[in-house]
Amino acid sequence: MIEITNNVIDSQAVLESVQDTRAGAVVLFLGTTRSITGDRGTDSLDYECYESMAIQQLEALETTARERWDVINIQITHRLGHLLPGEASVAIAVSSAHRVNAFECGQWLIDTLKEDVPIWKKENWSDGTHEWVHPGMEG
Amino acid sequence: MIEITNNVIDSQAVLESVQDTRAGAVVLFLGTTRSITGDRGTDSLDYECYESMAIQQLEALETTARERWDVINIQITHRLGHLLPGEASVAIAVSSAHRVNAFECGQWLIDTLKEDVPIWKKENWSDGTHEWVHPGMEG
Amino acid sequence: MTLQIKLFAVAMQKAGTSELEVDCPLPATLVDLEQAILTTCPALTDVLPHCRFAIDDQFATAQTEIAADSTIAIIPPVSGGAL
Amino acid sequence: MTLQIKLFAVAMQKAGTSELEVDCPLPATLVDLEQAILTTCPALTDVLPHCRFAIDDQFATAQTEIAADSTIAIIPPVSGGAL
Repeated sequence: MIEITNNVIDSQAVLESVQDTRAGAVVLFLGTTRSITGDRGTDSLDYECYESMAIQQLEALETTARERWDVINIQITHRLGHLLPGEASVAIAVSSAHRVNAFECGQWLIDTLKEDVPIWKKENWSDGTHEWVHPGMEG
Repeated sequence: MIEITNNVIDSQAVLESVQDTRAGAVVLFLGTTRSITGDRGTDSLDYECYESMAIQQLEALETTARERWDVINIQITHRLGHLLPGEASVAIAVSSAHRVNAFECGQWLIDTLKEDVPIWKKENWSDGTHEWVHPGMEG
Repeated sequence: MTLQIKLFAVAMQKAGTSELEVDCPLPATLVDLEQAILTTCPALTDVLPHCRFAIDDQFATAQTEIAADSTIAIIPPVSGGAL
Repeated sequence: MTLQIKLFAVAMQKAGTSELEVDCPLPATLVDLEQAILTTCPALTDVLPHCRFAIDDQFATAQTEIAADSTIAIIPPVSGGAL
Protein backbone atom coordinates (compact mmCIF):
# COMPACT_ATOMS: atom_id res chain seq x y z
CA MET A 1 0.00 0.00 0.00
CA ILE A 2 1.10 3.56 -0.56
CA GLU A 3 0.13 6.72 1.28
CA ILE A 4 0.90 10.43 0.98
CA THR A 5 -0.02 12.29 4.13
CA ASN A 6 0.24 15.66 5.81
CA ASN A 7 0.30 14.04 9.24
CA VAL A 8 3.14 12.85 11.44
CA ILE A 9 4.18 9.34 10.36
CA ASP A 10 3.17 6.65 12.86
CA SER A 11 6.05 4.21 12.41
CA GLN A 12 4.39 1.61 14.60
CA ALA A 13 1.30 1.63 12.38
CA VAL A 14 3.53 1.31 9.30
CA LEU A 15 5.25 -1.71 10.85
CA GLU A 16 1.99 -3.32 11.86
CA SER A 17 0.53 -2.82 8.40
CA VAL A 18 3.08 -5.22 6.86
CA GLN A 19 3.22 -7.84 9.57
CA ASP A 20 2.00 -11.28 8.62
CA THR A 21 2.38 -14.67 10.24
CA ARG A 22 4.01 -15.97 7.02
CA ALA A 23 6.76 -13.34 7.46
CA GLY A 24 10.12 -14.20 8.99
CA ALA A 25 11.49 -10.72 8.44
CA VAL A 26 10.32 -7.13 8.49
CA VAL A 27 12.57 -4.27 7.40
CA LEU A 28 11.54 -0.69 8.15
CA PHE A 29 13.34 2.32 6.73
CA LEU A 30 12.70 5.80 8.14
CA GLY A 31 14.07 8.87 6.38
CA THR A 32 14.46 11.45 9.14
CA THR A 33 15.23 15.15 9.19
CA ARG A 34 18.82 15.90 10.11
CA SER A 35 19.50 19.01 12.16
CA ILE A 36 23.06 19.16 10.82
CA THR A 37 24.25 18.51 7.23
CA GLY A 38 28.01 18.89 6.99
CA ASP A 39 28.54 22.06 9.02
CA ARG A 40 25.15 23.67 8.27
CA GLY A 41 22.23 23.65 10.66
CA THR A 42 18.66 22.94 9.53
CA ASP A 43 15.69 24.51 11.30
CA SER A 44 13.04 22.68 9.30
CA LEU A 45 12.16 21.16 5.94
CA ASP A 46 9.18 21.70 3.67
CA TYR A 47 8.11 18.88 1.36
CA GLU A 48 5.87 19.36 -1.65
CA CYS A 49 4.83 16.97 -4.38
CA TYR A 50 3.18 16.64 -7.75
CA GLU A 51 0.49 14.52 -6.24
CA SER A 52 -1.22 12.77 -9.14
CA MET A 53 2.14 11.74 -10.60
CA ALA A 54 3.65 10.88 -7.22
CA ILE A 55 0.81 8.46 -6.50
CA GLN A 56 1.21 6.80 -9.90
CA GLN A 57 4.97 6.53 -9.46
CA LEU A 58 4.66 5.08 -5.95
CA GLU A 59 2.15 2.52 -7.17
CA ALA A 60 4.50 1.62 -10.03
CA LEU A 61 7.34 1.21 -7.52
CA GLU A 62 5.31 -1.24 -5.47
CA THR A 63 4.34 -3.20 -8.58
CA THR A 64 7.92 -3.42 -9.84
CA ALA A 65 9.23 -4.37 -6.40
CA ARG A 66 6.74 -7.23 -6.16
CA GLU A 67 7.84 -8.48 -9.58
CA ARG A 68 11.50 -8.45 -8.54
CA TRP A 69 11.38 -9.78 -4.99
CA ASP A 70 9.37 -12.43 -3.21
CA VAL A 71 7.88 -10.24 -0.51
CA ILE A 72 4.63 -10.43 1.42
CA ASN A 73 3.60 -6.83 2.17
CA ILE A 74 4.92 -3.40 1.25
CA GLN A 75 3.96 -0.09 2.85
CA ILE A 76 5.31 3.24 1.60
CA THR A 77 4.20 6.34 3.49
CA HIS A 78 5.52 9.79 2.52
CA ARG A 79 4.80 12.91 4.50
CA LEU A 80 4.41 16.39 3.02
CA GLY A 81 4.49 19.84 4.56
CA HIS A 82 6.59 21.29 7.34
CA LEU A 83 8.93 18.92 9.24
CA LEU A 84 11.14 19.56 12.24
CA PRO A 85 14.50 17.86 12.92
CA GLY A 86 14.06 14.26 14.01
CA GLU A 87 10.72 13.83 12.26
CA ALA A 88 10.35 11.20 9.53
CA SER A 89 9.58 12.30 5.98
CA VAL A 90 9.24 8.78 4.62
CA ALA A 91 8.66 5.30 6.00
CA ILE A 92 9.05 2.13 3.96
CA ALA A 93 8.27 -1.27 5.43
CA VAL A 94 8.64 -4.65 3.72
CA SER A 95 7.83 -8.09 5.09
CA SER A 96 9.07 -11.34 3.58
CA ALA A 97 9.56 -14.98 4.47
CA HIS A 98 13.36 -14.61 4.18
CA ARG A 99 15.21 -11.51 5.25
CA VAL A 100 17.42 -10.92 2.21
CA ASN A 101 14.34 -10.06 0.16
CA ALA A 102 13.07 -7.55 2.69
CA PHE A 103 16.45 -5.81 2.90
CA GLU A 104 17.06 -5.69 -0.85
CA CYS A 105 13.52 -4.65 -1.68
CA GLY A 106 13.45 -1.94 1.00
CA GLN A 107 16.72 -0.47 -0.14
CA TRP A 108 15.67 -0.52 -3.80
CA LEU A 109 12.36 1.16 -2.93
CA ILE A 110 13.96 4.10 -1.14
CA ASP A 111 16.73 4.46 -3.74
CA THR A 112 14.21 4.51 -6.58
CA LEU A 113 11.71 6.68 -4.72
CA LYS A 114 14.41 9.30 -4.34
CA GLU A 115 15.12 9.20 -8.09
CA ASP A 116 11.69 8.96 -9.63
CA VAL A 117 8.91 10.10 -7.32
CA PRO A 118 8.17 13.82 -7.75
CA ILE A 119 8.47 14.95 -4.14
CA TRP A 120 10.82 17.78 -3.33
CA LYS A 121 12.21 19.24 -0.16
CA LYS A 122 13.19 22.76 0.76
CA GLU A 123 15.85 23.18 3.44
CA ASN A 124 15.17 26.01 5.84
CA TRP A 125 18.73 26.57 7.03
CA SER A 126 19.32 27.97 10.47
CA ASP A 127 21.10 30.98 8.91
CA GLY A 128 17.67 32.08 7.65
CA THR A 129 18.13 31.07 4.02
CA HIS A 130 15.88 28.62 2.15
CA GLU A 131 16.92 26.25 -0.60
CA TRP A 132 15.20 23.62 -2.74
CA VAL A 133 17.30 20.47 -2.77
CA HIS A 134 17.91 19.19 -6.30
CA PRO A 135 20.84 16.79 -6.60
CA GLY A 136 23.12 17.65 -9.50
CA MET A 137 21.79 21.18 -9.80
CA GLU A 138 23.65 24.16 -8.39
CA GLY A 139 21.85 26.56 -6.06
CA MET B 1 23.40 -0.98 23.03
CA ILE B 2 22.56 -4.63 23.33
CA GLU B 3 19.84 -6.35 25.30
CA ILE B 4 18.76 -9.93 25.94
CA THR B 5 15.24 -10.08 27.34
CA ASN B 6 12.49 -12.48 28.25
CA ASN B 7 9.84 -9.86 27.48
CA VAL B 8 7.94 -9.03 24.31
CA ILE B 9 10.09 -6.75 22.12
CA ASP B 10 8.78 -3.18 22.00
CA SER B 11 9.79 -2.25 18.45
CA GLN B 12 8.82 1.38 18.96
CA ALA B 13 11.17 1.64 21.94
CA VAL B 14 13.94 0.04 19.87
CA LEU B 15 13.39 2.60 17.10
CA GLU B 16 13.33 5.49 19.53
CA SER B 17 16.52 4.33 21.21
CA VAL B 18 18.53 4.94 18.02
CA GLN B 19 16.91 8.16 16.85
CA ASP B 20 19.12 11.21 16.77
CA THR B 21 18.75 14.59 15.13
CA ARG B 22 22.04 13.98 13.28
CA ALA B 23 20.46 10.90 11.65
CA GLY B 24 19.01 11.02 8.14
CA ALA B 25 18.16 7.33 8.15
CA VAL B 26 16.98 4.65 10.53
CA VAL B 27 16.79 0.99 9.51
CA LEU B 28 14.93 -1.47 11.73
CA PHE B 29 15.02 -5.22 11.21
CA LEU B 30 12.56 -7.49 12.98
CA GLY B 31 12.99 -11.24 12.90
CA THR B 32 9.48 -12.62 13.34
CA THR B 33 8.08 -16.07 13.95
CA ARG B 34 6.59 -17.64 10.84
CA SER B 35 3.53 -19.82 11.24
CA ILE B 36 4.40 -21.66 8.02
CA THR B 37 7.83 -22.82 6.80
CA GLY B 38 7.57 -24.55 3.46
CA ASP B 39 4.51 -26.74 4.03
CA ARG B 40 4.97 -27.21 7.79
CA GLY B 41 3.04 -25.32 10.43
CA THR B 42 4.70 -23.86 13.53
CA ASP B 43 2.79 -23.55 16.79
CA SER B 44 5.53 -21.77 18.69
CA LEU B 45 9.28 -21.37 19.10
CA ASP B 46 11.50 -21.60 22.16
CA TYR B 47 14.74 -19.61 22.24
CA GLU B 48 17.59 -20.33 24.61
CA CYS B 49 21.07 -18.88 24.82
CA TYR B 50 24.50 -19.26 26.39
CA GLU B 51 24.07 -15.93 28.06
CA SER B 52 27.56 -14.87 29.15
CA MET B 53 28.96 -15.69 25.70
CA ALA B 54 25.97 -14.25 23.83
CA ILE B 55 26.41 -10.91 25.58
CA GLN B 56 30.12 -10.83 24.75
CA GLN B 57 29.45 -11.78 21.13
CA LEU B 58 26.73 -9.14 20.76
CA GLU B 59 29.00 -6.48 22.22
CA ALA B 60 31.75 -7.55 19.83
CA LEU B 61 29.27 -7.30 16.93
CA GLU B 62 28.42 -3.73 17.85
CA THR B 63 32.10 -2.82 18.19
CA THR B 64 33.01 -4.33 14.82
CA ALA B 65 30.01 -2.72 13.12
CA ARG B 66 31.02 0.71 14.39
CA GLU B 67 34.54 0.18 13.05
CA ARG B 68 33.20 -0.76 9.62
CA TRP B 69 30.36 1.72 9.11
CA ASP B 70 29.84 5.35 9.96
CA VAL B 71 26.70 4.97 12.04
CA ILE B 72 25.27 6.96 14.94
CA ASN B 73 23.42 4.47 17.15
CA ILE B 74 22.96 0.71 17.19
CA GLN B 75 20.41 -1.24 19.22
CA ILE B 76 20.27 -5.04 19.21
CA THR B 77 17.52 -6.66 21.29
CA HIS B 78 17.10 -10.45 21.34
CA ARG B 79 14.23 -12.17 23.05
CA LEU B 80 14.42 -15.57 24.73
CA GLY B 81 11.78 -18.03 25.83
CA HIS B 82 8.47 -19.01 24.28
CA LEU B 83 7.32 -17.10 21.16
CA LEU B 84 4.09 -17.33 19.23
CA PRO B 85 3.73 -16.82 15.45
CA GLY B 86 4.01 -13.15 14.53
CA GLU B 87 6.11 -12.24 17.56
CA ALA B 88 9.60 -10.82 17.06
CA SER B 89 12.60 -12.79 18.33
CA VAL B 90 15.13 -10.12 17.43
CA ALA B 91 15.11 -6.41 16.65
CA ILE B 92 18.09 -4.54 15.24
CA ALA B 93 17.98 -0.79 14.68
CA VAL B 94 20.72 1.37 13.18
CA SER B 95 20.73 5.12 12.64
CA SER B 96 23.16 6.96 10.37
CA ALA B 97 23.55 10.26 8.56
CA HIS B 98 23.31 8.51 5.18
CA ARG B 99 21.05 5.59 4.52
CA VAL B 100 23.46 3.19 2.78
CA ASN B 101 25.38 2.78 6.05
CA ALA B 102 22.26 1.98 8.05
CA PHE B 103 21.13 -0.64 5.51
CA GLU B 104 24.52 -2.31 5.13
CA CYS B 105 25.28 -2.28 8.83
CA GLY B 106 21.84 -3.61 9.77
CA GLN B 107 22.08 -6.45 7.29
CA TRP B 108 25.60 -7.36 8.40
CA LEU B 109 24.53 -7.34 12.06
CA ILE B 110 21.68 -9.79 11.56
CA ASP B 111 23.71 -12.01 9.20
CA THR B 112 26.58 -12.21 11.67
CA LEU B 113 24.33 -12.54 14.72
CA LYS B 114 22.80 -15.61 13.11
CA GLU B 115 26.25 -17.13 12.58
CA ASP B 116 28.11 -16.28 15.75
CA VAL B 117 25.82 -15.45 18.66
CA PRO B 118 24.99 -18.57 20.70
CA ILE B 119 21.21 -18.33 20.71
CA TRP B 120 19.23 -21.32 19.50
CA LYS B 121 15.63 -21.92 18.60
CA LYS B 122 13.44 -24.97 18.91
CA GLU B 123 10.56 -25.29 16.48
CA ASN B 124 7.40 -26.65 18.05
CA TRP B 125 5.75 -27.94 14.89
CA SER B 126 1.98 -28.12 14.71
CA ASP B 127 2.22 -31.90 14.18
CA GLY B 128 3.34 -32.12 17.82
CA THR B 129 7.05 -32.72 17.16
CA HIS B 130 9.83 -30.47 18.45
CA GLU B 131 13.13 -29.79 16.75
CA TRP B 132 16.20 -27.69 17.49
CA VAL B 133 17.15 -25.69 14.40
CA HIS B 134 20.82 -26.07 13.51
CA PRO B 135 21.67 -25.15 9.92
CA GLY B 136 23.86 -27.72 8.23
CA MET B 137 23.03 -30.44 10.74
CA GLU B 138 20.47 -33.13 10.01
CA GLY B 139 17.60 -33.71 12.42
CA MET C 1 -1.06 26.08 -29.70
CA THR C 2 -1.09 27.24 -26.08
CA LEU C 3 0.17 24.61 -23.63
CA GLN C 4 -0.17 24.72 -19.85
CA ILE C 5 3.03 23.76 -17.99
CA LYS C 6 3.05 22.85 -14.29
CA LEU C 7 6.06 23.98 -12.27
CA PHE C 8 7.40 22.69 -8.95
CA ALA C 9 10.15 23.40 -6.43
CA VAL C 10 13.07 25.37 -7.88
CA ALA C 11 11.35 25.72 -11.27
CA MET C 12 8.33 27.32 -9.61
CA GLN C 13 10.65 29.50 -7.53
CA LYS C 14 12.63 30.73 -10.54
CA ALA C 15 9.55 31.31 -12.72
CA GLY C 16 7.60 32.89 -9.87
CA THR C 17 4.50 30.87 -10.78
CA SER C 18 3.19 27.32 -10.51
CA GLU C 19 1.78 27.28 -14.03
CA LEU C 20 3.09 28.73 -17.28
CA GLU C 21 1.24 29.25 -20.54
CA VAL C 22 3.56 28.57 -23.45
CA ASP C 23 2.98 28.97 -27.17
CA CYS C 24 4.26 25.91 -29.05
CA PRO C 25 3.23 24.53 -32.47
CA LEU C 26 2.23 20.85 -32.49
CA PRO C 27 3.52 18.25 -33.19
CA ALA C 28 6.43 19.15 -30.95
CA THR C 29 9.43 17.28 -29.61
CA LEU C 30 10.71 17.71 -26.06
CA VAL C 31 13.43 19.96 -27.50
CA ASP C 32 10.77 22.13 -29.17
CA LEU C 33 8.92 22.25 -25.86
CA GLU C 34 12.05 23.27 -23.97
CA GLN C 35 12.72 26.06 -26.49
CA ALA C 36 9.16 27.33 -26.23
CA ILE C 37 9.35 27.39 -22.43
CA LEU C 38 12.65 29.28 -22.41
CA THR C 39 11.29 31.85 -24.89
CA THR C 40 8.37 32.52 -22.55
CA CYS C 41 10.36 32.26 -19.33
CA PRO C 42 14.11 32.90 -19.67
CA ALA C 43 14.39 32.67 -15.86
CA LEU C 44 14.33 28.88 -16.28
CA THR C 45 17.49 28.85 -18.44
CA ASP C 46 19.77 27.54 -15.70
CA VAL C 47 17.45 24.93 -14.27
CA LEU C 48 15.58 23.47 -17.26
CA PRO C 49 18.53 21.42 -18.61
CA HIS C 50 18.60 19.57 -15.26
CA CYS C 51 14.87 18.76 -15.29
CA ARG C 52 12.80 16.01 -16.84
CA PHE C 53 9.37 16.47 -18.40
CA ALA C 54 6.28 14.58 -17.35
CA ILE C 55 3.44 14.16 -19.83
CA ASP C 56 0.18 12.93 -18.34
CA ASP C 57 1.90 12.00 -15.06
CA GLN C 58 4.59 9.84 -16.70
CA PHE C 59 8.19 10.74 -17.39
CA ALA C 60 8.40 11.74 -21.06
CA THR C 61 10.76 10.09 -23.52
CA ALA C 62 11.61 11.04 -27.09
CA GLN C 63 8.68 8.83 -28.12
CA THR C 64 6.07 10.54 -25.92
CA GLU C 65 3.49 12.42 -27.96
CA ILE C 66 2.48 15.90 -26.84
CA ALA C 67 -1.17 16.73 -27.48
CA ALA C 68 -3.07 19.97 -27.00
CA ASP C 69 -4.73 18.55 -23.89
CA SER C 70 -1.64 16.83 -22.44
CA THR C 71 -0.86 17.54 -18.80
CA ILE C 72 2.72 18.77 -18.95
CA ALA C 73 5.00 19.27 -15.97
CA ILE C 74 8.62 20.20 -15.40
CA ILE C 75 10.16 17.74 -12.92
CA PRO C 76 13.30 19.07 -11.21
CA PRO C 77 15.68 16.46 -9.79
CA VAL C 78 14.06 14.64 -6.89
CA SER C 79 15.37 15.43 -3.45
CA GLY C 80 17.70 12.50 -3.09
CA GLY C 81 17.98 13.18 0.58
CA ALA C 82 20.40 10.98 2.47
CA LEU C 83 22.66 9.26 -0.05
CA MET D 1 42.04 -33.86 34.58
CA THR D 2 38.26 -33.54 34.89
CA LEU D 3 36.78 -30.83 32.67
CA GLN D 4 33.25 -29.42 32.87
CA ILE D 5 31.55 -29.05 29.48
CA LYS D 6 28.41 -26.94 28.98
CA LEU D 7 25.84 -28.24 26.51
CA PHE D 8 23.07 -26.39 24.67
CA ALA D 9 20.21 -27.05 22.27
CA VAL D 10 20.58 -30.30 20.32
CA ALA D 11 23.79 -31.23 22.18
CA MET D 12 21.97 -30.95 25.49
CA GLN D 13 19.05 -32.90 24.05
CA LYS D 14 21.24 -35.76 22.76
CA ALA D 15 23.34 -35.96 25.91
CA GLY D 16 20.33 -35.60 28.18
CA THR D 17 22.18 -33.11 30.39
CA SER D 18 23.30 -29.48 30.31
CA GLU D 19 26.74 -30.24 31.76
CA LEU D 20 29.14 -33.11 31.19
CA GLU D 21 32.17 -34.10 33.22
CA VAL D 22 34.90 -35.39 30.95
CA ASP D 23 38.27 -36.86 31.77
CA CYS D 24 40.97 -35.37 29.55
CA PRO D 25 44.73 -35.03 30.14
CA LEU D 26 46.14 -31.50 29.72
CA PRO D 27 47.56 -29.96 27.65
CA ALA D 28 44.90 -30.95 25.14
CA THR D 29 44.02 -29.89 21.63
CA LEU D 30 40.45 -29.44 20.45
CA VAL D 31 40.74 -32.85 18.79
CA ASP D 32 41.78 -34.39 22.11
CA LEU D 33 38.83 -32.67 23.76
CA GLU D 34 36.42 -33.96 21.13
CA GLN D 35 37.72 -37.53 21.61
CA ALA D 36 37.37 -37.29 25.37
CA ILE D 37 33.81 -36.03 25.09
CA LEU D 38 32.80 -38.81 22.68
CA THR D 39 34.35 -41.42 24.96
CA THR D 40 32.22 -40.14 27.84
CA CYS D 41 29.10 -39.47 25.77
CA PRO D 42 28.83 -41.45 22.52
CA ALA D 43 25.35 -39.97 22.02
CA LEU D 44 27.07 -36.82 20.73
CA THR D 45 28.78 -38.68 17.85
CA ASP D 46 26.45 -37.35 15.16
CA VAL D 47 26.28 -33.75 16.33
CA LEU D 48 29.74 -32.93 17.65
CA PRO D 49 31.46 -32.69 14.23
CA HIS D 50 28.98 -29.90 13.35
CA CYS D 51 29.64 -27.91 16.53
CA ARG D 52 32.24 -25.36 17.54
CA PHE D 53 33.87 -25.12 20.97
CA ALA D 54 33.85 -22.03 23.13
CA ILE D 55 36.58 -21.56 25.72
CA ASP D 56 35.93 -18.83 28.27
CA ASP D 57 33.03 -17.42 26.19
CA GLN D 58 35.06 -17.10 22.95
CA PHE D 59 35.03 -19.39 19.95
CA ALA D 60 38.07 -21.63 20.25
CA THR D 61 40.72 -21.94 17.56
CA ALA D 62 43.63 -24.35 17.27
CA GLN D 63 45.66 -21.78 19.23
CA THR D 64 43.28 -21.54 22.18
CA GLU D 65 44.76 -23.00 25.35
CA ILE D 66 42.59 -25.25 27.50
CA ALA D 67 43.25 -24.93 31.22
CA ALA D 68 41.83 -26.88 34.14
CA ASP D 69 39.61 -23.95 35.06
CA SER D 70 38.55 -23.03 31.50
CA THR D 71 34.85 -22.60 30.90
CA ILE D 72 34.22 -24.98 28.01
CA ALA D 73 31.05 -25.13 25.95
CA ILE D 74 29.84 -26.99 22.89
CA ILE D 75 28.24 -24.52 20.46
CA PRO D 76 25.88 -26.14 17.95
CA PRO D 77 25.24 -24.21 14.71
CA VAL D 78 23.34 -21.02 15.47
CA SER D 79 19.74 -20.94 14.37
CA GLY D 80 20.21 -19.11 11.12
CA GLY D 81 16.52 -18.50 10.98
CA ALA D 82 15.29 -16.76 7.87
CA LEU D 83 18.04 -16.90 5.25
